[in-house]
Amino acid sequence: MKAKIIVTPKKAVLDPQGKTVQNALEQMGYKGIGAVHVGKYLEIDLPGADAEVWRSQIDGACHKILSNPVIEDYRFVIE
Amino acid sequence: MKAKIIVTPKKAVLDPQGKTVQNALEQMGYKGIGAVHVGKYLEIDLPGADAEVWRSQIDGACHKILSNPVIEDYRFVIE
Amino acid sequence: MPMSDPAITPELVRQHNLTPEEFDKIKGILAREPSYTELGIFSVMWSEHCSYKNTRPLLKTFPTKSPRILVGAGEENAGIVDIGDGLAIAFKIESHNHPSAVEPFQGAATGVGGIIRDIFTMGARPVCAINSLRFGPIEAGAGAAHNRRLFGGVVSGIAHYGNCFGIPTIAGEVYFDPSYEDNPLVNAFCLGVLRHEQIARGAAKGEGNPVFYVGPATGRDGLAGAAFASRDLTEESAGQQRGAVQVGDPFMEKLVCEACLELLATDAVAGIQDMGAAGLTCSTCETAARAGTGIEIELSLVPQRAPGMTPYEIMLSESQERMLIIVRAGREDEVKRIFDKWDLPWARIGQVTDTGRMVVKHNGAVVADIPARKLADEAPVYQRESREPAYLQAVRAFSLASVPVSTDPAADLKRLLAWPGIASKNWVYRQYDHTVRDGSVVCPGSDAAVIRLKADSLPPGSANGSAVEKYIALTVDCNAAYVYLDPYEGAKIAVAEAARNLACAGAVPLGTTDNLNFGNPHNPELFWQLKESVRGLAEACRFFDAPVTGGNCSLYNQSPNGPIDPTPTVALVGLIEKREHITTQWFKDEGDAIILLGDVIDEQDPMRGLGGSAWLQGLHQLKTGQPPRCDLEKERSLHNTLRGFIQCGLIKSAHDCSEGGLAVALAESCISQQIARETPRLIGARIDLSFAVAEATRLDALLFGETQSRVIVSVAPLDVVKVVERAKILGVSAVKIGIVGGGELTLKAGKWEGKWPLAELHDLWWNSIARAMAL
Amino acid sequence: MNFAVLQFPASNCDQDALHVVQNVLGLSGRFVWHKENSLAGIDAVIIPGGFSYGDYLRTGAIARFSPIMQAVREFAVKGGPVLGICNGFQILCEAGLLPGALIRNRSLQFRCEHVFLKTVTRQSPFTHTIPAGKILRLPIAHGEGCYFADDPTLEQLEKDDRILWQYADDNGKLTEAANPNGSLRNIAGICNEARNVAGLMPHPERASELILGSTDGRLIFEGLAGWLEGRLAKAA
Ligand SMILES: Nc1ncnc2c1ncn2[C@@H]1O[C@H](COP(=O)(O)OP(=O)(O)O)[C@@H](O)[C@H]1O
Ligand SMILES: [Mg+2]
Repeated sequence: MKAKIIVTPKKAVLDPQGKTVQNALEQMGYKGIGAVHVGKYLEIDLPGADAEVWRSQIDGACHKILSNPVIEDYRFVIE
Repeated sequence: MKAKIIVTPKKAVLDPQGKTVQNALEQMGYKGIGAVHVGKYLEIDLPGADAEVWRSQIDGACHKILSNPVIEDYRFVIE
Repeated sequence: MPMSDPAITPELVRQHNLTPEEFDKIKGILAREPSYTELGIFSVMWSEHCSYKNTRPLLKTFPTKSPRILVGAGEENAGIVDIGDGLAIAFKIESHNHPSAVEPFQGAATGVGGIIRDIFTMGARPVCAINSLRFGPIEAGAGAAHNRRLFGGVVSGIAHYGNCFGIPTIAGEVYFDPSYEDNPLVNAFCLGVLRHEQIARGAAKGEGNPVFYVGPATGRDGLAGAAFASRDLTEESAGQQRGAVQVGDPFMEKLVCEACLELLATDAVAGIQDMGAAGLTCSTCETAARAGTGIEIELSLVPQRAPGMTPYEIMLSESQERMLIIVRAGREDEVKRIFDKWDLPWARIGQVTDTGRMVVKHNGAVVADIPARKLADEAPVYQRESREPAYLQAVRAFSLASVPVSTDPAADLKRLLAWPGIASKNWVYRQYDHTVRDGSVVCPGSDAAVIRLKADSLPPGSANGSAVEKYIALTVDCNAAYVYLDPYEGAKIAVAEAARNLACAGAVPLGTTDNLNFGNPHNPELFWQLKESVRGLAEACRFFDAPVTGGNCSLYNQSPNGPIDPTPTVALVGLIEKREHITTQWFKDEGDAIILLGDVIDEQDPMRGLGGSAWLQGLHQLKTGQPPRCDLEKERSLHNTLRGFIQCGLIKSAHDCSEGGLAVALAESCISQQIARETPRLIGARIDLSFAVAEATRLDALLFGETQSRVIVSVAPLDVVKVVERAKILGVSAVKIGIVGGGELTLKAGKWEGKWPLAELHDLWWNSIARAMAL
Repeated sequence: MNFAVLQFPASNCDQDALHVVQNVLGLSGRFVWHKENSLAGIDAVIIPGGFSYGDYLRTGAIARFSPIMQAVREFAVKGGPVLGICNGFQILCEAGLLPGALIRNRSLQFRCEHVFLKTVTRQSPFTHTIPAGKILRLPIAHGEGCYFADDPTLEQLEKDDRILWQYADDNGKLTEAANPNGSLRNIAGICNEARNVAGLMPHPERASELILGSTDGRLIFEGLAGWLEGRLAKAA
């Protein structure tokens, strides 16, 4: 079983990396694409098969250390 | 419509960040968790509603620039 | 006026940190009620951060003139000092304390970005950075884990920004003390180089000249950050700011810097100003005020990142890496060409007028119309009440009688070297690129850093073959424990120590930039600390002929746990005439003689140099006692004598005695040269202090007392007599205390003898912060 | 002899490299902007350090698509010498002109300090004049300098004698403590099969003058200049 976590910059926060990648893609000829956002992806191996045991722990970990709640949002699934 | 891309370090590649996160989680009391892997998540806003028009372009972009095949794997969905 | 603007109520005025009297003054200036946008504009411009309303009378007492000063304190974004041969340097320090408390990485990063912009705004090429940091304790205590996170975040934020921009971060200081818990200090300094004729002005000159906005689009980030910095740090104020964290983009800054320098070389620019604190508001009204003109801008032309931004938000945003450029009419194409070359966004947003007013329109409708000068220069000024703090009575009453004489000074030295305040800061500076730009002659790790300036240190457009090399020394210092225990004396010592560090490197002071980090000025005891500190700084800067060229005030540094220790950080910049005079702190050759310049102990100091010392703090958890005194005359003759010796080629190493006293300084001279990764150069010393045992009265005071005005030098054996005799003639005590050599440090004082293997001392000193950070 | 120093957005060791070429070695050189697409008249290319495109996405990932890189590729194919320093090394790997990749330092921290390097082979334009057995002392300054390649690639590099420099201690021993970033096999620099394209993480341009504490870096530039002289003479 794995927790799969996606951490993204908050909407209101500047994402210079996303902007730079967007410009690069446009210059390479990928015309018409919209905004790009770059975040983090984490995969955590978990023992057992019962997702529920882990849900609140993973949520806590996301909040406390895996993301920076001041500038990032996160979401996750356990599967 | 968005392309959602996940880029992960290849199995053979050192992932010191994953290891560090794993240690940090264990120290914080998240006992029993397994390996952690840290990758990248990219979201690209796309115009239109037809995912098929974009699929091969996004695949090309992933292959050419958004990931480095020497060290990374990628996967994506358009939705 | 936009329909959605809230009504101006007394409550709203209060939320904007404006007093009823200030609000009346605003109404007087406008001859009507302000609009919501105008209220926001006044609130940031009249915040302490932008207007210095509580500190201006004090700042006026600083010495600010010397024949070398080309642009003085308060005139522009940074002061400019002549260094000869048509060359000049611009430098300044700035705080980013509250933003770093909220988001350490981005807060510190944007602090670095802000000060770099202040420098290239002057037309100078930024060539080095330094920083001064304070955190709560990182080793033990309830908050240690949090403090480590703040410390680690701040350091990587500074590294991220400076490294990517490509500026060497070559000096700094770091202290840990409980008073900074939850209110860390992050002071960032930048220095740039230019030719005299390249000085750019932040003035909106020339009626009809177009006003350009360059750099990334404006978002809601850092909304009213200047106001945030101008009140106590509380959970509530931090919470508000968290919603609007500024994110730095050093990549963008590098491009903006190169493009601006390239543009300034074309002569198409009439005025230029960065958008720092208070963003568009500050840059428009200040440029107009300086030029005595007016300015008119249309907000719909301002590039915007977020949809639906109100005029209020656009005017108060502190989005980073933006510049305002006043272009000479007819030269617009040059701006466009250069900014397009660098793929940078630009927009023409308005023009200079002759009305003396700052007029802001939004889709044609006027949303603000304010006399620029009154807004920028006529903020209220307050003489705050001051009262000597009550705690000082206990400080003065404290005597050494209550502290047992050390039973194991050998162990004390080891503990002091490992104490985070004294331990090597390599954990910090190895994360900073300090060798980029090919000019770092003395890297972090010696008393002062030294950089060389060469032709490519200059901005473009100065190609005239005069590639004279210059050597600039830099240091930033402040022992805030001393300042807490005696603000006047402590502030003097901050300057004296900085000047001493420069002297040790072989440099003559050129100028000072200071950052006044204090608590809430409405508290009379805290304001007294500020007032007394400024008195000490002013006196010492005058004394060392190091005029203040600018600086920054950061008040309201207090968390619910109380105020920080008063911390007037002092950055001094000096000039070294010849490359041969550049001197470092570590011992060089076996057999050299070790000489102490200065008094071994201040016999008139009842605390024997232990008041406020690292020894009392680190080993006894006591921050008390009257700190050592600094006799400025004595200090100055020490510096002059030392520099004279250096210029005669007599000195092989020079290291000043500061925290931890003689013993720590000696140990550092043995262990502080780092050849390469994991490869220190350790060189021993045999010291005999027996001659001073009686004077010192206590062994621990002799070893660890922090009597001021002392430097340890090493000289070739043949030069000993010359140095000692000449020093005496010049009125500086000098005594040979030992010899360089061997694999250990040995120290004899009467019957007592201490002996330390160098590798062990080095490990304790070099690795202790890394160990604490791994906890 | 004409050196080109490439300039990408946020290259920041470009001036340093040109300074060494012009003022230390007394050779001629000029900047070449990333939007240019020709290297006409150029005899050697230096891709300098820095944070091209902010190092966003991956180091060197975006720079490799600059127009000038197509010209560099053609230049290299014709045997022209190319030296990538730090970010330049990263760009060359991303561009496929050198094998492998540079990933985050194992410490996860940026590192700026001096290191010792063992020159593994003198069979290259960049190392042929370095005295045998001499340990070089050069500064590093990078956050992503951990050299990675899969095992077959590493074997091939060794077999072809294409590892130019390795992190070592002051005696030339390849220890873990001497390795500042976790690079596999302590690799600090490599070259391509034709041996005319090389990359390294340390900064020779910051160690080419006595006043900066080391002149070891100069050996690399001097070696390149000497080799070029031979090449140009042959062509003439
Ligand atoms: N502590 C200080 N000592 C000397 N000058 C100061 C000090 N604090 C501020 N100043 C001067 O006051 C002026 C206005 O402050 P400034 O820092 O320019 O505001 P901003 O934050 O908008 O750049 C500057 O010239 C600055 O150098
Ligand atoms: Mg300013």
